[in-house]
Amino acid sequence: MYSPAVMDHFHSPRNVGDLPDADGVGNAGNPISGNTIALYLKIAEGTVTDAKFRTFGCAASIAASSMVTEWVIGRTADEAASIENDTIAEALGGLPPTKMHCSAMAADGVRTAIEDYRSRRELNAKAPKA
Amino acid sequence: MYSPAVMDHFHSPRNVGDLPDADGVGNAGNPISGNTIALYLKIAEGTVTDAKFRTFGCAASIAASSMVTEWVIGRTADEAASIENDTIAEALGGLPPTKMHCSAMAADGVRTAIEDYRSRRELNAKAPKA
Amino acid sequence: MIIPMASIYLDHNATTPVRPEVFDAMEPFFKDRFGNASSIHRYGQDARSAVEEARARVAGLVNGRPGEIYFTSGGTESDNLALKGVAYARRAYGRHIITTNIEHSAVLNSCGFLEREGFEVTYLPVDGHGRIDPGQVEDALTDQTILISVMHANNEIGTVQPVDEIGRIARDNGVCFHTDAVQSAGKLPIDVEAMHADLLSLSGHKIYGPKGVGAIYIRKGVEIEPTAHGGHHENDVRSGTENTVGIVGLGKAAELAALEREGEYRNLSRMRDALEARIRDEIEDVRVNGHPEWRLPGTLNASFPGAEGESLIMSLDLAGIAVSTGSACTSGAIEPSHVLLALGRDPRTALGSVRFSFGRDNTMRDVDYVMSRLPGIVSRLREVSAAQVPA
Amino acid sequence: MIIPMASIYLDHNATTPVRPEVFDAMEPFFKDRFGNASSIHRYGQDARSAVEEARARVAGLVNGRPGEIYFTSGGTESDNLALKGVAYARRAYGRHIITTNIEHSAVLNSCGFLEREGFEVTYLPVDGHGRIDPGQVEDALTDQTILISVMHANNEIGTVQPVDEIGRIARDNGVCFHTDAVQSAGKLPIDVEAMHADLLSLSGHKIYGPKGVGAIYIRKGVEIEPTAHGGHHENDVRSGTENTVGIVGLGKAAELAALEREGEYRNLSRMRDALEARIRDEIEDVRVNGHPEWRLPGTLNASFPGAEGESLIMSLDLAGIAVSTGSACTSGAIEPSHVLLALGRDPRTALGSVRFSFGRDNTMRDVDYVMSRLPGIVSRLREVSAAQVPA
Ligand SMILES: Cc1ncc(COP(=O)(O)O)c(C=O)c1O
Ligand SMILES: Cc1ncc(COP(=O)(O)O)c(C=O)c1O
Repeated sequence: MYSPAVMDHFHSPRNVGDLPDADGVGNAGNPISGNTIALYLKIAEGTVTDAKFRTFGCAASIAASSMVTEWVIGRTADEAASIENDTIAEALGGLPPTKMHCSAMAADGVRTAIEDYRSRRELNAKAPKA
Repeated sequence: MYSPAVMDHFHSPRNVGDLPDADGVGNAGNPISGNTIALYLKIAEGTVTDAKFRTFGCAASIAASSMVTEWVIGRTADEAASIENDTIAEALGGLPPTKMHCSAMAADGVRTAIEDYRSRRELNAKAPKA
Repeated sequence: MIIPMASIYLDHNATTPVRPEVFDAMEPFFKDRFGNASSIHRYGQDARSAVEEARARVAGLVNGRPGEIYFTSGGTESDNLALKGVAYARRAYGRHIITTNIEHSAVLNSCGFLEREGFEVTYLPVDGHGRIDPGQVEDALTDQTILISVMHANNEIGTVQPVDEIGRIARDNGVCFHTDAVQSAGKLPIDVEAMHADLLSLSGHKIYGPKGVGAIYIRKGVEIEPTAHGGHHENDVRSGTENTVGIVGLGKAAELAALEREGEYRNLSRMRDALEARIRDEIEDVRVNGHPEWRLPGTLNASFPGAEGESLIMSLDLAGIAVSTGSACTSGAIEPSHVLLALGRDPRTALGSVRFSFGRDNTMRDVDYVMSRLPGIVSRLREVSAAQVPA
Repeated sequence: MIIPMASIYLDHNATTPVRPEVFDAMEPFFKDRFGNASSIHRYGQDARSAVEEARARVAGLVNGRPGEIYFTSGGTESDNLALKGVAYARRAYGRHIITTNIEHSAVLNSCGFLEREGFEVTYLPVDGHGRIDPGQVEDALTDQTILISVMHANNEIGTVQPVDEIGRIARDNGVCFHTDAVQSAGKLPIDVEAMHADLLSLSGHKIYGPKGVGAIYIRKGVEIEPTAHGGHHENDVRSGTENTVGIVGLGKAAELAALEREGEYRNLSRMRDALEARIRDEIEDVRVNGHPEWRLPGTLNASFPGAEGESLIMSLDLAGIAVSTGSACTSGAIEPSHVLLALGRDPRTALGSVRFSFGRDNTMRDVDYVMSRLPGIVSRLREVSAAQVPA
């Protein structure tokens, strides 16, 4: 059913946790009746330096979440923002068709976190210097 | 499916043939699309002395025909005329429900033959003495 | 298949292995006694007598007469035949059907089809333990009602319905009563007379018989439109060359189920109760789904909020423990169980549920092994999801 | 079962024994690899992979894609699903169906059901050899026609229909084409592309696979209303826990059938032709039913006027030879075969007919043995019925 990479990331997920001082936080999924991810990013000089996640969901969602944190660390915010749904599925060695929404959720998490990061910066830029 | 008695009478039917000098002949069954029997009786002093049959039909019909010839020999015409459908089936140790029409056909053959016998006698009685 | 060190099967409500005695009964019919039961010659007659013997055994399991048992391809077909068969045969009398909202999808989706064909279906809600009150059935009756279909025991949570009373109401009102006994067979006594059941569904592979064979009890005199039309097999109720091997296997399984049911009941209950007690004891924030008393002996459905069901199953599978989320998942899509939602669980709690279903091959040591792994797995997944676990 | 000295099975069109290779393929799935193919855990995944492997094998037999094969409980269910499934799914486009008057009862009685539900069915007549002319199909088309169902080869007389041309006409007119290939599978090449078949029925027990399992090919894009609603198995076309054992057996049987078909063809033809020649030679007043060329290799249907069919069968059975009248008789009632009547036989000649159907376990010596008994049996029964036998 699942590729070895999925099973590996599901069984030993990387970067589980949260970052209290995250620069961007992305929430995605369906909080009422489905899988959800909370993705935390540290971003320094436009580059992702750390990533953590919390996911409620099936094995594929957890694996995709874990994989996406590995994928995102070291990328620029722009690269991260342009993540494609398939990228994560491919990195995991493929997902069953009925599980493609899981990699889509992880990708959504990244995009939302980058949006959050960008809107915080705009806010900071606009904020009157103390 | 069939009782040993049916198989016996089917495999070694008694009294197959015709009686050219029969006193009564009974035809029964469905000559267009089903089983048929031709039953020949010799009757002397109101008692059946010989019986023969020809039957086109399934194993149960042949067995019932054979059995009915054995049953009828030695009976009076009145006894023969009052044959019940079940009599033959019982004598055969039972028939499957879907085959009860076979014993009915054999009984019909007897009744028709007795009718034939009686109408011939009436005819004879009425016929002007030569 | 790579079997891990442990291999503990706790998914007997999904399917069971074929018992050795059942396999031995079936074996001659593959190669030697292979005739078509409708053939006249000796190969056919031999198959026919085996089929009729099996029919008598199945009749024995449910206290029906052999002539009231018809063989099908499984529980799903039996349910479809009951629902559609009665609906089509009786539509001149009315087009209203009563059922519950926790039936198996074979019943629910047959009802859905019938709704699209112009029938009206009332889906009775259940209480927090998954039970309906016979009074609800009585209230739902209209002069258009032709059929009541209420399952004997639920496959996901094990809750047992008051079928005797429901059957009584159906009988008193001249309405047909069907019960899906696929899960209760072999675990609870089944008596079509006590239940006043007019139709009852069974499946082979839930009682250590083969897959792909089932049966339906149809009370003499109950009219039914076949769903499989053809060569007039099974007294014109279900056409198709008789699956002799499967039928013989079902017959043997039914015979053994009837014989061993009481011992099984005690055995399954003991293991299930032990697991339930330890889960409640050793894992925080657990909810058990189903009725505390009116429940199948071997079934334990528990919610572990914060841990998602499929992840729990995969993790347990990696530890050599086979369980499921409730109904075998065919779409791969994650959807909260309609049964757990019907109990009033919120969708996320419903998603965090697992069904343990014991069988005759389990022992108390399996309970110990499960408890050596389950608490760790639940807390690991809760850690991943950061669900708030009360301290 | 008391087996007489000889035991010669010549009823392979009714059913076949399970081949040893097929049995061996199935055996592990009873007790060890018994999982529910829809379960997530390893037992389930293991069963799933076996089911998918079987699907690919069946696809190979008919030149379809695995995703176009759905497993059913047999030929009858496949036929019902094809007819009713397309009729219900396409009724918005029209309610007219074209078939022939010599189809298997699974097709004919599904059509009968659909007629009662408001569909219109044209039953094309066949010629004296049991064949239809594709032109008849063309002429019967109306703008209401949604489905054409013509069997590939007839079970009673073996006549093969011009399905390629019929499929072409269906395709050209945007009408679905179903063919019942239950009898031709393993005996003739089957290619859903050459046939332009949109649906095609198969059954396991006719090709040395198990009873109670079949398959239907449904071309991608063809909509179908299921006849078994439930847990969305088989891509929502056919619900019910997958009969893994049966499916694996069907897959193996299909694989072997595809491999060995050509050799089988020669072998069966040789035996059949030998029997046919000797019957014509050694028995008076015989008629062979079916097409002289377009016929299944192993099938010989012959009428012996004056001798009734069941009596012939019973007599042959007593001599250790298993044959049948054409279709396995389920009612016990004697009725002339609808197929033989359709050829124009008078009812009594039809009643005096026997089907010999050869299989892979037969040899030329079986032909000799049959001919050592058959002439005597025919004349004995003719003597009992006193049919006029030409001198
Ligand atoms: C309650 C219930 N009804 C019906 C079915 C369907 O039976 P089958 O899988 O034999 O089609 C099942 C099991 O899947 C079940 O648990
Ligand atoms: C041509 C044909 N179609 C359909 C069927 C029905 O198949 P099954 O017996 O597997 O239901 C048969 C055999 O009985 C057949 O010969």
